[in-house]
Amino acid sequence: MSTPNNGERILTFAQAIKEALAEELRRDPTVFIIGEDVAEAGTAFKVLTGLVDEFGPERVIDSPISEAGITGLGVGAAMTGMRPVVDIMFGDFITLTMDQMVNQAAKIHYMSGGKFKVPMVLRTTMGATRRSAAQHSQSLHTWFSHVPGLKVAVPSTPYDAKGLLKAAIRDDNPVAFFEDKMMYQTKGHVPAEEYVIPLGVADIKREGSDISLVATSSMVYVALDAAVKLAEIGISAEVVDPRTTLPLDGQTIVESAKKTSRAIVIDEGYEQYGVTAEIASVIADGAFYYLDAPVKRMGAMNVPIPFSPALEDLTVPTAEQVVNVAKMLCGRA
Amino acid sequence: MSTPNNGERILTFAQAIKEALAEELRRDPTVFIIGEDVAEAGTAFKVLTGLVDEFGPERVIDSPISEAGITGLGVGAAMTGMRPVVDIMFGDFITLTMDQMVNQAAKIHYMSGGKFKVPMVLRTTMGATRRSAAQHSQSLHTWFSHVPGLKVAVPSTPYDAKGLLKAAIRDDNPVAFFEDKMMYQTKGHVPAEEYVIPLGVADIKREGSDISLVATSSMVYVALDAAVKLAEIGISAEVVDPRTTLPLDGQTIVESAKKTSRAIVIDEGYEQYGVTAEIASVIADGAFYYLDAPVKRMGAMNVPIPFSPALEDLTVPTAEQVVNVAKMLCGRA
Amino acid sequence: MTTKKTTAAGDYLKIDQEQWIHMYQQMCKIRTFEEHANQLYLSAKMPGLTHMYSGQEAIAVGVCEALRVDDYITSTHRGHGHCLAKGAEIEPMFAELLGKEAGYCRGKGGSMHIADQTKGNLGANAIVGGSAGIATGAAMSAKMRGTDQVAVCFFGEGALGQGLVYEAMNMAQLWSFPVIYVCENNMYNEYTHFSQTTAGALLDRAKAFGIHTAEVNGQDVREVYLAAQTLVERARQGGGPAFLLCHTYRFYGHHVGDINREYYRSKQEENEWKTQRDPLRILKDWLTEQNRADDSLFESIDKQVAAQVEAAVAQALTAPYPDASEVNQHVYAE
Amino acid sequence: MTTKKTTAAGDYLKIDQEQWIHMYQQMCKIRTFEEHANQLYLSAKMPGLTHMYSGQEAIAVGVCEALRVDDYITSTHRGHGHCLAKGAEIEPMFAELLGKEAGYCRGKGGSMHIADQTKGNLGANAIVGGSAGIATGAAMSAKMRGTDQVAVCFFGEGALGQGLVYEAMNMAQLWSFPVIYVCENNMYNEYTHFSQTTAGALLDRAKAFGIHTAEVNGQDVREVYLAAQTLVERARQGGGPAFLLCHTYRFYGHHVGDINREYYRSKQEENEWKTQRDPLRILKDWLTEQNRADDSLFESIDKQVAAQVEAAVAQALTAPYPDASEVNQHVYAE
Ligand SMILES: Cc1ncc(C[n+]2csc(CCOP(=O)(O)OP(=O)(O)O)c2C)c(N)n1
Ligand SMILES: Cc1ncc(C[n+]2csc(CCOP(=O)(O)OP(=O)(O)O)c2C)c(N)n1
Ligand SMILES: [Mg+2]
Ligand SMILES: [Mg+2]
Repeated sequence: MSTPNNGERILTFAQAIKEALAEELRRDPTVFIIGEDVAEAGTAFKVLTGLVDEFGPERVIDSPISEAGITGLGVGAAMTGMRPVVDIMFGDFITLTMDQMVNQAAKIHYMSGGKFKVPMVLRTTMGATRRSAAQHSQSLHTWFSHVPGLKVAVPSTPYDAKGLLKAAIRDDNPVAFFEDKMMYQTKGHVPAEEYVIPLGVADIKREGSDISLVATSSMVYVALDAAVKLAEIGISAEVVDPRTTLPLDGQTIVESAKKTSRAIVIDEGYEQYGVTAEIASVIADGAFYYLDAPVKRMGAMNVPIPFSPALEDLTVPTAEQVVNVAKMLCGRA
Repeated sequence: MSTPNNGERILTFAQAIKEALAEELRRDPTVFIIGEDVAEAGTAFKVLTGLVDEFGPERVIDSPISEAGITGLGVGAAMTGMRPVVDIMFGDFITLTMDQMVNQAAKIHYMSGGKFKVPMVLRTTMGATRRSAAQHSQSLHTWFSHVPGLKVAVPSTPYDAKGLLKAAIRDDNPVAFFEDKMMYQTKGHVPAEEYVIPLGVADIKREGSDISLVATSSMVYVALDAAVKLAEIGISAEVVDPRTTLPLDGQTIVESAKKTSRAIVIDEGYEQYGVTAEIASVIADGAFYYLDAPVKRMGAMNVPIPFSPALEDLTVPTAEQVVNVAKMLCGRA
Repeated sequence: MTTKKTTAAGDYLKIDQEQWIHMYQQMCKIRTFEEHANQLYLSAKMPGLTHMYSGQEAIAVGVCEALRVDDYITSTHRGHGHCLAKGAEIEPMFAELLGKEAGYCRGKGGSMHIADQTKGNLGANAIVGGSAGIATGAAMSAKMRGTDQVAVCFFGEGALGQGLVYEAMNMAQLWSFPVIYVCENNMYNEYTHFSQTTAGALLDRAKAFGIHTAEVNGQDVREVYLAAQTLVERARQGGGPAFLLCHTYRFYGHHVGDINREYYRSKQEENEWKTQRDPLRILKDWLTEQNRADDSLFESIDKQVAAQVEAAVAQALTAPYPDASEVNQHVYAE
Repeated sequence: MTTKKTTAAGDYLKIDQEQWIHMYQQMCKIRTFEEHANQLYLSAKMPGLTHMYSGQEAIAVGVCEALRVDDYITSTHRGHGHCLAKGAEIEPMFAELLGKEAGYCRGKGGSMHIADQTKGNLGANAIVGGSAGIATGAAMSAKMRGTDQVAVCFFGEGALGQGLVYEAMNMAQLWSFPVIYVCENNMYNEYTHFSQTTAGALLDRAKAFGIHTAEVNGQDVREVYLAAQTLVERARQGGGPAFLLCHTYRFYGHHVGDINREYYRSKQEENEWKTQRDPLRILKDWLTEQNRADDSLFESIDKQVAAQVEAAVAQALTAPYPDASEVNQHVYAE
């Protein structure tokens, strides 16, 4: 785990995000933020509170409720010398940005034979269990991960969030950046010194030898929880965090699976045709001759996310479920 | 293969689609078609030519260039007693329909606790090699396949196209129906008698014993071609056509893989996070103890689709490539 | 083109006394409902957040009073008022807000997706502007099926930022669908004043498509009702779509958790609206002035409604959650 | 608000003679380019289909003549005219149409994605209306970077069906971006007359946002140029966005494969436009009338352009395709 916990400097996930943005806004005058209620209100999740005071409303721009429009503006601005960060409040609203992100942003560099670049970031959220129902709870990062020309980050810790967001802003390609809104208060060490984490490099969040738990975003905590419980019964679980789904660090993931010979992939997107499918099939292929058991997938249940707490909590993978599947794979159930 | 080839009645894929629509328009007064240039022009691909003459411009409706809008109208009409068929000219334009399809159509039945239904069909196209470049060549069916509440059909033959489209129109759920535009002139037997093919039932297009080629839409022909070539060198390939990716007939697919102990999944969507990932991981899990080799995936190359013929043809799986991979899996390369 | 100027006070007198009282009752029901919803949030008994309709009651009530039970409405994230005004029962609404099986949507939708099929409410919608296509499609369907139903699309001024609204209005006018777009301009898109997000004049957004428009004081249920009646009858008789702009204000936060609001609007502004332009008070004062009702009548209505709402809350609180087995039911219609 | 009425013939005389001749040359280049593109299609030498700009030349040329080389344009599926008018070379354009490495986009974009970074052409776009955000964003960028560049968004009247256009116009006006929306109303969305898809008056679509509008005869490059100049200067000086409606006609099919067109428009209509409202002829006649040019000058331009285009086609035809290794290059910028 690359986030040493020596008590040095603890930030929340939200603070880490804001710090990354502030540093990049300071460093590079072409960076700006546009989105609904990002300025005075500091976003619906209060992640950006205060940024407008330092950088002014010309660089932290409150927009109309026009997700397609602001994404399109971002593409045009990015093509002509700016580095926009487009804020899409809920990940569910990327539905409205698909044409601008996929048919425009993702393809312009290629279609122009390399002449134009689109250095923009689309920041948005993911994650359920906030009692926000079917249109405000989805984790739709799989869609963007399907699309050549885009990059997709799904950070799990404040440390990773900051380093990856800075990398995303400096990247010359369109990057979609997904933040689990249930993690904004999650705390972790973030060094005071500047750092950047390259996109496309997985991180081993916990070493282990019996089974690989490959988990993204908040599911990393579910996996870490499960690993603790598994350790209690003598199963040593390795937790691998891809950090970006595109590019995917298949090598690190496959190496882990080869070492442990068993794997579970955990992601909060819908399970069917989701991120777990890609990663599981990469492992099943790459580690075929090393696997002692089938790779198992745990995504969100394939249902629209229900409002009722009695139902919603059933749709997201839990540490207990991971433990049970891991025990089964290890012949302990 | 459920399409006997006894020379009875041969239709093109396009004719089969039109016949399905005509029959359902005749049978059910609540069915209507809406889309750009669907009436007099009979669509950009001339698939619907003549329908407006029989059913009139009130039921075959030329719309403004408003993909989001007509999909939204479809949802509202479907909730209130109609069965709209929304025509989206190029599959690339589903980017514009994502919010209405995913946040509205797919979720309304569930969100309303089962009170409302959305019996609509979104017909659109897929498939490259038409020299139409990056925004008119994509196969984006994976996105809809990810979404609970939707159904997704990817027919390969005129017979299947007709039977599945009739089922889709009669289905009480939103169904996305993808037609490979390069297959419109493909011919096949279509019986004169009425029939319907249930959504969610795979079809074995060719029986075999050494390897399973699981292929969708036009890739079924690539697989069948490959199977012929493989037979020549003594490898017996089974070709399995899921026909719908959602619901996916995992059982038939896994049974085939168990029988042959090897599998290749072929689909024209981008390979990364695509349909091949889901199907490959379903096989790798379900047939784990039967597989003699890793499941291989062949999707479209992970690049925006290039215009130049010299490049475009490189991006789509070919029979030769399938043969090579099959030989390798069978220890013959 | 504004109804404001053409509606003489005399027109109000033609309306049945019963009807005004009914409208008062409905507004009172919404106000009381929302106060209890807020209490449920504050006492941590309600899951999630909810958007109170308080202050805007005259719009939902005035418009729905002009509708038949088989007419359609689509609603928004701020949808309790529309739902109640279209005739929903209080108890299954609270049950829905609490995620209970007895809710209108079996607890699966919650506040932002509340729908009532029996009364033509096609549902609240948590996508701003997301129901413009649905309402227009319902109107299309009514026309195609040859009924004379009308569809009403309620939305906030913030929804004018969404392209879908324009795509839908174009088709509605092109094909003369019986749909009324009711824009509730409460002046805020969440925490941003609409003047910072909206160029030009609001009515021009509809006139751009040749759509018939009207504008009313959304705090005066009399104005809203008369304007709505005219537009609804026009649509019912084949006159096509209309756009009704209602000026209004939400008395409380964007949602129940939006408590410190001074960074985006002043207490003074809030107080002015609450004290000078309360839709309940406006109707009450007028009815009193006209000697059509007195305090005792209103008091008894208030009491009755309060009792009704309290009973409903109590019932909803004790009602059971849906069974775990429900989680994957209703993904698909059979 | 229409420029039509305020532009006196006298204004034309203030324009340098050279400039009119240059505009004729540019229009001639486009016309000739398109004829060759069509021939390449008919002789099966061009992959795919292409959309000819013939008949609309005065718009691209009149507008781009009012722009600086560092100003931006975004274009459409019908984009050759815009590309040439903004200053592109003929040869790399044909090479692009043929999918050759020497093309502006190394053959990867093709006709519908042709772009020319050196001249500020941000690219054709195969999504109708898809460039409205891009052009507006480029204008935003110019304003943020403190340059006085202007962005022009070319689109057909069909793009008014796309919600994105309205979202972009709202923000352009709200923040006073230097962007000109040039609507080329050639009266057809593919095979459907625009009156069947477009409710209300076209200019009202922009007025809805308070955007300044102008309307011209798109067949008369003089009108287009003067109107464009005014709007561009206005935008350059911080006056904000504008919408320029140009009435025009495409002389041929929607694309080169659209040959039998009588089911959607009459031969008579086509002939009328081609013979009475040919932008090249209109300029030619006027210059001749004014004794500013004679037939021999036009003949020599025509010949020169023809030779230039023919040579470019010949070169493009023999140019090599990109190497197979290019297929996965440029997916990501390094
Ligand atoms: C497409 C979309 N974008 C953003 C949001 C987040 N959001 C919820 S309500 C709201 C403000 C809506 O303002 P308005 O339409 O005026 O309605 P009001 O809340 O004032 O009733 C926003 C931005 C959303 N739900 N949907
Ligand atoms: C979003 C989208 N929908 C549909 C199409 C298919 N299409 C290509 S051109 C065209 C008509 C465009 O009409 P208009 O905007 O008037 O431009 P014109 O062709 O007349 O120049 C259509 C529908 C498309 N390319 N993009
Ligand atoms: Mg509002
Ligand atoms: Mg046109």
